[in-house]
Amino acid sequence: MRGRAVRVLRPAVGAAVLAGLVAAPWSVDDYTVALLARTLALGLVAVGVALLTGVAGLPTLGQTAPYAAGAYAGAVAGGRLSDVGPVQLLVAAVAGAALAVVALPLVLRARGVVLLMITLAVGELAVVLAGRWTSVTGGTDGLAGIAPIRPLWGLPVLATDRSRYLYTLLVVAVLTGLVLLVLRTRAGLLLRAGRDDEARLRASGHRVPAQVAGVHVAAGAIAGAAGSLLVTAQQYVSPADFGFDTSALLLLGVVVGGTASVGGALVGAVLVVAARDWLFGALPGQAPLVLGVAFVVAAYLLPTARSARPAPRRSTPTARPADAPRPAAMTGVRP
Amino acid sequence: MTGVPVDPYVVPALDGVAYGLLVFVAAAGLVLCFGVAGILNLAHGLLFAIGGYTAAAVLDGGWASLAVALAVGVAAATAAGALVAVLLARVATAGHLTQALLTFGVALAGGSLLVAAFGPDDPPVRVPAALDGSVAVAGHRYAAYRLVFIVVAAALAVLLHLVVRRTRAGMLVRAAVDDAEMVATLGVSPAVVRVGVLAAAGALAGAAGVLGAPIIGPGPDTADAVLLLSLVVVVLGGLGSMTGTLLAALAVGQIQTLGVALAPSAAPFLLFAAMAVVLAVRARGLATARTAT
Amino acid sequence: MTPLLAAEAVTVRYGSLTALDAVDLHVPLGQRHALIGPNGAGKTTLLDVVAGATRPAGGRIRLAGRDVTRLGPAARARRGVARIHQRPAVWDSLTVRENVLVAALPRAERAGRWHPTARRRAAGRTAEALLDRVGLAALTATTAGQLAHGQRRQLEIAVALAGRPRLLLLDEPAAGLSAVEVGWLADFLRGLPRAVAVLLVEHRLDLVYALCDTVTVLRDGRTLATGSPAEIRASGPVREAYAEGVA
Amino acid sequence: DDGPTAGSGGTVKIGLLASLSGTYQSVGKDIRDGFQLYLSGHDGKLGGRKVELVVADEGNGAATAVPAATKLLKQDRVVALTGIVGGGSVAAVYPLLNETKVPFVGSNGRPELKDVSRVWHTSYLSDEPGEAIAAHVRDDVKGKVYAIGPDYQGGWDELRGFTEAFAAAGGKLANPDGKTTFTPFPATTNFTPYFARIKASGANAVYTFYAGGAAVDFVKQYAQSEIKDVPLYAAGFLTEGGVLDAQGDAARDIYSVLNYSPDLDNAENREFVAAWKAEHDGSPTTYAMASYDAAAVLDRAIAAAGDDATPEKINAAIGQLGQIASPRGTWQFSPTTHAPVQKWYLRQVRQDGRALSNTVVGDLATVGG
Amino acid sequence: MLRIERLCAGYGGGTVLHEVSLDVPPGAVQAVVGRNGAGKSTLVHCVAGLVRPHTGRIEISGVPVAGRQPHRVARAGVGLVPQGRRVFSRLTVAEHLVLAAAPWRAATPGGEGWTVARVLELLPRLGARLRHRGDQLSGGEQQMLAIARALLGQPRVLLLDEPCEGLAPDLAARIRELVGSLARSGTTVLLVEQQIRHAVEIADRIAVLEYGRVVYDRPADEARADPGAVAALLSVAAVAEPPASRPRPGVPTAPGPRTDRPRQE
Ligand SMILES: Nc1ncnc2c1ncn2[C@@H]1O[C@H](COP(=O)(O)OP(=O)(O)OP(=O)(O)O)[C@@H](O)[C@H]1O
Ligand SMILES: Nc1ncnc2c1ncn2[C@@H]1O[C@H](COP(=O)(O)OP(=O)(O)OP(=O)(O)O)[C@@H](O)[C@H]1O
Ligand SMILES: [Mg+2]
Ligand SMILES: [Mg+2]
Repeated sequence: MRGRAVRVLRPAVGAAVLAGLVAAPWSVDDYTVALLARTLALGLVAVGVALLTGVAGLPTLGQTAPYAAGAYAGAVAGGRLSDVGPVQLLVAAVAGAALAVVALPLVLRARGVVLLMITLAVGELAVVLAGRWTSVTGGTDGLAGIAPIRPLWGLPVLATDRSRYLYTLLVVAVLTGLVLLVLRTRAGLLLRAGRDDEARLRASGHRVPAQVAGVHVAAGAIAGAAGSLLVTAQQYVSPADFGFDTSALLLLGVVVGGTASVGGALVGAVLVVAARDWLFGALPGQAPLVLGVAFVVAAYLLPTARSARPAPRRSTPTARPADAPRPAAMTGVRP
Repeated sequence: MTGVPVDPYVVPALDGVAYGLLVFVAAAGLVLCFGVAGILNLAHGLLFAIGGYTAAAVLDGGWASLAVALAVGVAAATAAGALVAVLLARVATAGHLTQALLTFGVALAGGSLLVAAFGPDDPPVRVPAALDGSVAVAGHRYAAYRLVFIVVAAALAVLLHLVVRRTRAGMLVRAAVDDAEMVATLGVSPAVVRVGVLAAAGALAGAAGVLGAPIIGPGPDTADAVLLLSLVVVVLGGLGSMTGTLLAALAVGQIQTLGVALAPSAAPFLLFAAMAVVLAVRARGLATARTAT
Repeated sequence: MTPLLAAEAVTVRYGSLTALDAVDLHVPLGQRHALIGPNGAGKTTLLDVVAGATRPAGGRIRLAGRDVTRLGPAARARRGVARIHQRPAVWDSLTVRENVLVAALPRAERAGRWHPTARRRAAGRTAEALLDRVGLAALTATTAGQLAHGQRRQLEIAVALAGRPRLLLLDEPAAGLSAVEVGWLADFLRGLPRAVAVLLVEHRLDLVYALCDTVTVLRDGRTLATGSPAEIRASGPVREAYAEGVA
Repeated sequence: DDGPTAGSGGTVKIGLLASLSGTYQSVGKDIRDGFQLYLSGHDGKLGGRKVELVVADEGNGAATAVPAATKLLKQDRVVALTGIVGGGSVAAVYPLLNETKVPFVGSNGRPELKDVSRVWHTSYLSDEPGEAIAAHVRDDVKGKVYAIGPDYQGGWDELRGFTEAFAAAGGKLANPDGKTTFTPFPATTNFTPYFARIKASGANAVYTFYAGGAAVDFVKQYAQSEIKDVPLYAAGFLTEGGVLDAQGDAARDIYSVLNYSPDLDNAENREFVAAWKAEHDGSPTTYAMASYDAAAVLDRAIAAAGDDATPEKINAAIGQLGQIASPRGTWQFSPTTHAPVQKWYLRQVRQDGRALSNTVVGDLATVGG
Repeated sequence: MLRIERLCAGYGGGTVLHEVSLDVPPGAVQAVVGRNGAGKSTLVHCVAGLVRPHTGRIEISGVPVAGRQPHRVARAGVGLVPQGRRVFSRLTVAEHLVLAAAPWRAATPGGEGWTVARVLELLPRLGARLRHRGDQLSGGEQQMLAIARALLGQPRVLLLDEPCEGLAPDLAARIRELVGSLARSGTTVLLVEQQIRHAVEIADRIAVLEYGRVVYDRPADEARADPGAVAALLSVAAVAEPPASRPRPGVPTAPGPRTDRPRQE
């Protein structure tokens, strides 16, 4: 019953959120709009995180790496190549995807917590690199004063918070929609199947490694595009934007949003990041306390918290194929 | 002194051992609750910090105060661990990610409460005077207190191994990770097992926090640093194997000391690069391990 | 004529335990071949080796004459090997229909249907037909994780068949099936096209004798005997090794 | 858009952004308290106007500083911004300042900036402490000095200031490659391997810069290491504020250079220290002093800006202030860098009654501009 | 001994068991048969406390246990051999045996207690695999381990959910004998068994579950006397169930809980 309610409510909530986001710049002040634009960029990264973690069952703490690659690539492209937004987006997405490709040998075989730690390491390495490659990244102080973009050739530059926000919103909406569409095809089906039982998927003749590589690269490209949006939104970029706390917050946002739901991840991450940013301004010094309590409460309210299904288990490589995951149906439910 | 050829790598290597063992002690609680019992407790660093702050508050340079600090720190961290267990009870069937959300929240909130109580500065920690010096080892000076850890860690590793592998309690914990319901049908409440594990992990973290205070923290960053290092070590060690964790801790120790001494310019990359490569290689190995020998 | 499946001197060791000791097995095209033996004889292990889930320490596996010993399970599946596991393995969070769909997709691809919708439609048709055949038509929209034990087995059979295999490896398909479903399973196996070879592991000897042309008895990782059901029934040593159940 | 103004005779809104949580919270809190100390000593008024001080949390760095600053500038519409612990945070907030045209009187972090027309600092430039002490170290040590510091922008600047001035003064570094050794920051908590290298280099002294937790670790481990007898010189932050308590005896005898010490003997400082001690435990730090001075700067600038104190006018007024009397001694803004031209002091950690404290043992160069 | 009264249970919002009532006297074997998905395992899980019933009573020796936590039910003397074995994959066989030997439980009334030695005598194959982990056992070995685990708990009420699944015929026969002897020594047994022939052989009573309802519940003697009855209920030709060709059972048409069961999220 709960499930049915969620299914009915989800599109309604989605529509309400979208309407609210479109109306936002005319109803709140510049501060909130600027904050929302930054947050939306992070929300797009969360879409990639949900794609990996929730849909494909490949938990990640390392999406900040392609995110950073995209941000710096976008910033550099903005300075040297073109001030047209979509061009920068494209460059950034390619950079993100390229970084994902470079990291592939590390992540391809790993699953579960091990993958989580590997991606954490990749993220940390990216931050260290961003901090030391001063000539491109401006070091730990970052790149400031990045020129505003124009949305298309011939259009004026986006000089106000509102216009930058609307551009960000548009791009995020389009890319998220694209992801949702792709997930409705067989790609989505296969990813979910791989999350449940990879060995069985292989035994049905599917090329699982190609699939895993594909989703990593796709998520990398999304994160890269989000990096370019971040640069557009805040016109500044520094390694601090890509620290471990960002990855952790993203992952938590995805969990709050319902793990396997891409739209939910977007909303969840936006909520979590906006709450944090807002709290730092509103409750100086108390933000961690309030945020911490909020996380505890969120964990209790999550629909997944009481569901009977154990977390999707990937059949551990050591387990015998004959011991495929135990029928969840057989683990009794205490409603 | 002058007769001994100055070898700049002796001390780092020795320190790597001591540092690795310290990391093992700090991670011991997490090995138990995450490695063995499969409960992802991101508040582990907080439990350690509780021990650390207790040490800072109680230690006055005498041996008696060390005993008092140990007792108080262990008790406080045990209670905090049990509290985490109670909070986790409602989300017990949910996956690691929900556990992460909850325990991360506890860590954030608890951490800021600790800082509110003890202030933002790193408080001074006073070691018993006998240990607060350095001793000569192979012609080099070395902090005496760090040598203590070699003993503590060895004892802890053996003890943990025995408890987890040989006692009924250890078996119950491992069984409950696999199938809590079947544990229940044996007449043991999985909830009790969970509380027990987290309380025990809290006790270990508290003890580590007190003993480690003269070296790691306490301070506002301690919890995060300890958590991250512990996670690295526990996962590198192969989740739940004491020997594996000990080896991983020693390796991390050497990377952080000898590695840094040998290649200082690569220092910022060393730990994570090594970790990523080791884990990736091992994942590859596991994937092909189904190949029977 | 080369047999469809030839396992030659397959050896598998787990530490000091030799689970399979130089086992030979030949399954010609279209044969219904049973593999029986006491618990722990190595039957599942042999299926693992044939399916590519376990790499043997020695020996080789040929499929239609080609050496596939080094190929992984996916590659073998694409060459027509499908299996059901001793413990039913399905994709828990997918619906029953989606489960079969996933398994039907590679086949639809191989059939040259590159147009995505056509491919999906073809796979969808296969799925529906199969689910109808295994008796799960009423449950197509149910999440597989909510199925009862026997229903999971029914589903896994449908999943295995969705790839239109040439060689079907069945590990105790009747275990946990009710009398009704066992009857259907028998009919169903009998009704399989002759182009499909079946390697059946089963402890219910009534089924084995009724369905199979050839029976191989395995014990402690060694082949004890291979022959027709009648020969196996009659063989003294086999009877002894496999106790009274053989009779 | 009329922009924020002080409104004639009404209140002025000042934004203070500092790390109130996270790694640098002790610095952030000093900054907040220093500013408030000035306010409470002046009836809550600056330039004769009632001040509404809006405080926001900078957190751990740019990621949290930007939204908080955005709030101060765009929602609260403050007429001036002060505080900010991290240089990275300042760089991140900088485009917002340009956009909103609000002056910033920073009291700590100061990154490399292209255009400082709206940016002022009451602290110092990161390379100045090293520059101020270099000549003294060369004279004092008469040998090779090992330079080591944390691997981030602040560390690079601090150490560059020293090594460049030191080389110019004819000093020689003991580092094998002639370059400063940088330790990963903030990851390094164990400095023993570096001490082994210093030992091997045969250095006669060490120059360093660390702050916060890393400073505690460095000093404590140094005192137990095999180079504990090698003299240690540092930028003052190594032993400043709360870290000194945590270091305890390990910090004894360390030399440091700073623009301030609580035992400076001048009227402003006596007043400042007395007021501080009335409200807080322990002595004020240079962070608190710089923030106190930031308030003083704003006090005079708002007064000079007159009734209609817009951000632009306040900014212009800051440029005209001239000499500023301060607990650190008199200083003034450099017209080019907008940072203080000030005197630096050599201090040593010594017993002062029951506690250890940084005692001024001499004047160093006047640096800035 | 074991009384189930008007038990309704299900998952999420759906109902799987409808007013199921069974009464098993001490020392009796109650067999339950039924088609796949009929609700047999759900019934067993309700008794064991793994599924909380919606309504109805479950009594063990007169003590109500419905809705109690599973470990409390177990301490009341209920042992379970679950469907699908569910052995602990990372514990060795020896460790399973140590864990299962519950120190707080007295021996079965009237019988000598189960000891590790006795269990290994019954299932010698386990003795040869003591150091193997649960996930390194063959299917049948896992089943043996599940049985051993339940026996060592000295149950007074034993729930067997298809205990012979995956066992070689000779061993399956031995387990069935064991069930008989256990019952004779006072253990109450609830046995889910798919092979009707065997169910009828060892049970004292036999019940047929269809779509979660008890549609037949008679002494086994009656079923033996009239082999057609049970089979007919299951639309199987005969109890002997030779796998002969017969009309394919169609898709279930009866209005049952299957189709309208809401999915869980
Ligand atoms: N991963 C493993 N590690 C160690 N031993 C194993 C492993 N897998 C199987 N074995 C052992 O190998 C032997 C053969 O196992 P297998 O599963 O092939 O038996 P089986 O013939 O299928 O038996 P059953 O009829 O009980 O299913 C068993 O004794 C089992 O304990
Ligand atoms: N966890 C669950 N969530 C939802 N429905 C479930 C769950 N477990 C079982 N069911 C449903 O309840 C019904 C009864 O299941 P149960 O497992 O009791 O059947 P069974 O009689 O034991 O079948 P089998 O002979 O196949 O083991 C089935 O239709 C099944 O789909
Ligand atoms: Mg088997
Ligand atoms: Mg069942």
